[in-house]
Amino acid sequence: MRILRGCAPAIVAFAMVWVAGAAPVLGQAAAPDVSDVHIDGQYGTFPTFMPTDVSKNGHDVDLLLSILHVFMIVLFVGWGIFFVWCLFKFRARSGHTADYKLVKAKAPKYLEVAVALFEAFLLIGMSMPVWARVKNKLPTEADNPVHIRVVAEQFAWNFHYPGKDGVFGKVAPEFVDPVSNPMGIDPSDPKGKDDFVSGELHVPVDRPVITSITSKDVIHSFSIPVMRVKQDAIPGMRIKIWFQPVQTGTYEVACAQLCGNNHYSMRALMKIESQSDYEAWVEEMAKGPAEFDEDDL
Amino acid sequence: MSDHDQGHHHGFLRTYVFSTDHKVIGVQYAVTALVFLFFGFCLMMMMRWQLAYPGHAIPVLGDLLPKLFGKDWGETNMAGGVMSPDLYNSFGAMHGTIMIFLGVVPLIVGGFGNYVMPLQIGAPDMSFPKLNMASYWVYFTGGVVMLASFFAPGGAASSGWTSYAPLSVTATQGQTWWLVGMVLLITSSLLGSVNFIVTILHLRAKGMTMFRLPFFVWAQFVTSFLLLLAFPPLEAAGVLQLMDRVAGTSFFMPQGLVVSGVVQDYAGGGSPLLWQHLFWFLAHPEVYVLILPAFGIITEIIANNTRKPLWGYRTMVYSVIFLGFTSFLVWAHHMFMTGMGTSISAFFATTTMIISIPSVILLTCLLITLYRGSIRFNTAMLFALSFLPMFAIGGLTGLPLGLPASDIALHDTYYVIGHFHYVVAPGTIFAAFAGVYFWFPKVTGRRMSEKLGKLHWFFSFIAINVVFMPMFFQGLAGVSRRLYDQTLYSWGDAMQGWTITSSWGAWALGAAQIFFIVNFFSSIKLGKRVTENPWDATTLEWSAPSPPPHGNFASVPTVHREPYEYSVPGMSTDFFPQNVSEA
Amino acid sequence: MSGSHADMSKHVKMYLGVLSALFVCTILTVYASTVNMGHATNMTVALLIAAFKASLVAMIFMHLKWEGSKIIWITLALCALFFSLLLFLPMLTTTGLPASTVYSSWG
Amino acid sequence: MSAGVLPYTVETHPVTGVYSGKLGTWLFLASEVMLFGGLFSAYVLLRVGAPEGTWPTREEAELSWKIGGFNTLTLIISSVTMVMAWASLKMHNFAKARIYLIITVLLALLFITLKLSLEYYPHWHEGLKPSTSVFFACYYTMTGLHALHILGGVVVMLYFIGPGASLWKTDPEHYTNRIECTGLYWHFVDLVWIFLFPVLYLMN
Repeated sequence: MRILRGCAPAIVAFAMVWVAGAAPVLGQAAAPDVSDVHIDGQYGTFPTFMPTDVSKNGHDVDLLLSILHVFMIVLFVGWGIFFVWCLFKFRARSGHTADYKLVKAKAPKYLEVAVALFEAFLLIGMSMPVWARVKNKLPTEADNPVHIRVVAEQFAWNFHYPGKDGVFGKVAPEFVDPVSNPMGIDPSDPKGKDDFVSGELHVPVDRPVITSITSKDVIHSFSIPVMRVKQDAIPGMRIKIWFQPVQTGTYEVACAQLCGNNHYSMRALMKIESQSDYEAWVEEMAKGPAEFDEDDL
Repeated sequence: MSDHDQGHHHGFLRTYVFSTDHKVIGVQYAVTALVFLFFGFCLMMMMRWQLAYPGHAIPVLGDLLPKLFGKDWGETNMAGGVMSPDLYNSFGAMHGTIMIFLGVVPLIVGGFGNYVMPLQIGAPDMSFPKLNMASYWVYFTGGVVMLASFFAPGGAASSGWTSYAPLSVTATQGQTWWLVGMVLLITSSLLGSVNFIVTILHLRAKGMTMFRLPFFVWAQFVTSFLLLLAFPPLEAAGVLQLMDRVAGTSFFMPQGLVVSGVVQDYAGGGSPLLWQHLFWFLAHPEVYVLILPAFGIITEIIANNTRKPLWGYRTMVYSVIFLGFTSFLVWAHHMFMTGMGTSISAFFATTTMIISIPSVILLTCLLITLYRGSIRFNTAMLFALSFLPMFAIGGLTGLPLGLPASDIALHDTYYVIGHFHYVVAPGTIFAAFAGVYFWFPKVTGRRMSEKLGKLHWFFSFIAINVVFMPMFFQGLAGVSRRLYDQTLYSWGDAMQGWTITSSWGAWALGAAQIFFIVNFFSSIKLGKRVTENPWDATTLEWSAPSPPPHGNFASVPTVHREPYEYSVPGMSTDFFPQNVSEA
Repeated sequence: MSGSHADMSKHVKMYLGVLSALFVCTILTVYASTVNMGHATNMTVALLIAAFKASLVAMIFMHLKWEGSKIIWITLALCALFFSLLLFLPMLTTTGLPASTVYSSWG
Repeated sequence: MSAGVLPYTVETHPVTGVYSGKLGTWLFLASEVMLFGGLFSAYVLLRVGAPEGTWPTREEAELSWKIGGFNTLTLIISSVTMVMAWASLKMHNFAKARIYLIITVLLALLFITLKLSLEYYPHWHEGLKPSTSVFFACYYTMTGLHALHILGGVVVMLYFIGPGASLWKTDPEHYTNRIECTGLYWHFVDLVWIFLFPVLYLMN
């Protein structure tokens, strides 16, 4: 403590720098909303900071995270109390000497085993089943899923819908036109006629959505925090994951993997709609965009 | 550094520049690495401005840098004093690369390892002194190449320190420089690690059995094996990426890439994941390359300043060996989001959970060492003690990232950044500071100022937590890492206050280093002179003069006992050096 | 391995023996590759012969047969283990996923 | 104290049972195994991942097993001459050892010459470049890195034939050890080729 008192002037000086720093912090707090679209949900709220969860599976991930953090805090606090107590109790002072004999303590061993067992439980009991269900066990056709192809590119998301027939048209890189045919849908494939590509992700509420994710150029990562969904979009691979929205509203899709200079702006909107709204939107979109369909006919 | 060199009629160049003396090379490594650390940190301090106040001109530097590097550079990279996204990305990539490969590893392995390890085992020098010199100069060249890459057309590498293909393959020329630099740095590490292993095995003084080695030497020994066996696959990967960039091959490029609407003319057939495998095969062991020598340093300091033997020395040695071995089995936990099946992700998650156990053991041993000690709070010890809780936070937050299911929410977010920075910054870098304060008297024959040192510690400790703690909150909120401007997203916007806090923490941390810089340079000339053993320590380096002459020891030491015999009952002093015989 | 003069002459004979064995194996592997035993078998045979040749070189020319140094063996064992991990684990990471995951072209 | 008095440059260490140079060489070779391991891993992953019919057949690859086979034999012989050079030194016959070293260098140069003139050069002109296919990328990278290793070995051997040979006069045992270490490296380079040959020339 004596040392800290000696440092008092410096601490005051430092504090002043900090107060000066806080002014712009306060000024900046209400950052302008860049998009004019209203985004639903709560973000960064104390104490978990986690965004609103609007998915069927998100709860599992959140539960695991909560248990983990409680576990971590308990361990750290318990451990920290002993640490600080040691520092105080065994500080060097006149009349106090260190004890050469090492303590024979069983407690750390038991604690070690307990921690290991708990980790094993987290892994086998929680993480693995959740992973298997969320990542690998796709819904069957009986669950009436929506199929969407997600194709990432620098710096946009393309959502390719199969249209009313529910079948995707053939795609190939040579048909790509950045403006009229970003997905490279084969114009001669009849199944592709009603396919359409959207820059916004529209999904119906309460139906499983199977997304098949790939990329045209570099590695991106398809991330929807409110859905607790994340999957790298890797060129040369088409990876399927699924999620099920449980609440309507407008949310955001982000890219989580560095993909170039505008990585930060690779944002798309996700609209979760009622079944009827969704169907109306599909109907509307399947009609157009007229440009390329008619040109090729 | 060694004014005891009289009698050796080497010129200035042979004595100070192209020296084969491990101590000179150690100091060269340490000083170069400290300069790189500071430079890497400066890059980050600039990035933190853009993060805190996106689109606002950087004060002072926003004017200065365009003037310094010319109008063209200014217009492309800093129009109106605002950092461009390209510049942001290349600073980000170079911050990571410089901190890890040019800063921390050369400091704790090249610097402390080279200087302290031969002294601790009672050796006159490293086994291959010329190789040692070559290792430093290859590292130096690698560093120069990395720095030069900032002036390559299109700027320095900008694909992250991980350089994931295909982004890195299609990136600007700076990436090629980066690869060449990496190949040089890897070569340097390989030369160094061969030298370390042979030295530790062959040049131990008489009586210095493996289980009488100071823990620091064990840490360096295991680290050298990691460098030796994990680095070459990255060198291979570097060569492959160089081929992709220069010879137009497609090791990492699958068929049908369409960049900006243009179908790329590649043979195809490559795999982007191949790069990640080869990269993480190195980069996970690399984490332990960063942390094990740090553990070694703080173990020395904690044993010395608790004035009692280490609790569980052998357990710690076995743990560190086990850690090193297991670190080769966990690499794909960085790749959970690349589309991985349940069984293989379970495998890597299991190995990840297993590897946490020896880390906990190491921490526990050090904690119990404090129990019934007589703790001296000097600057070195303060830094070493802060390592413990900081590493604990870093380690614990690894758990949610190591479990695939919770990783879904946290992968590639600020949580990851917070996690590994807690391990490396208040962890390893604090350990490195502790080492500087601890061994400075040995190197210069003078002590650093305790008062400035404590100020340095106090403000660094507060500031570094202000920098990194908010990152966990941001990560949980879902903010992706490597974003030039996170306010575009609702969650990023909501967390912007924390970003600003974090930035101010970073600048405060920078300011706190002034204490260190002043202390460091003034103490070289003005510090209090010390004798050979200012800390009343037991290990062999303290039996050599400060600074040790060429050849290290006046007479070849013989070792009689374990490394940390403090407070032995019935002795007049509370330390019993390894080289002092019973009589 | 430090031998006397007579020892060395013995060694020299052995080296020549190994040389002829390596020659024969090289011819054998070329011949084996022309016989169609099915793709997998052909590969296995070629790799087995190569492994045999390599072990001859390592054991005799590199004196591993007489190498008593534990640290060298430990290093090589670690090396062999990590080498095989590096060879096989990357291939396994996509197992358990649908076959359609990895594709060569867009289709 | 100078580097010259460091222990175990010549005599073997009682615990490890080797002298420092040999231990260092083996450690270096271990890292080399991992270096080529990375390349082989890349090869395997790309080959296994290659869709049906995209990996070239032996005819399409246009690599002649005759040249490859001949080069294999060249390297094998050079390995024998290398080990004979060391054996001659052990029998204190420096002149013979030097001749063996020279033959080894000549064989190495023959290998490189054949590789350049009959393989790299004509292939390149036929348009078979590294960018042609993943197979050729692997082929050029792996054999190219191997060829660089051969050139490195040649430089080391030339040093020991020329300026480095003076060590024989002052410290013959040390010189013999250095040749042994060079030999270890050289056999390793041979060993890599023993795998490269079937993998690249025969297994398509």
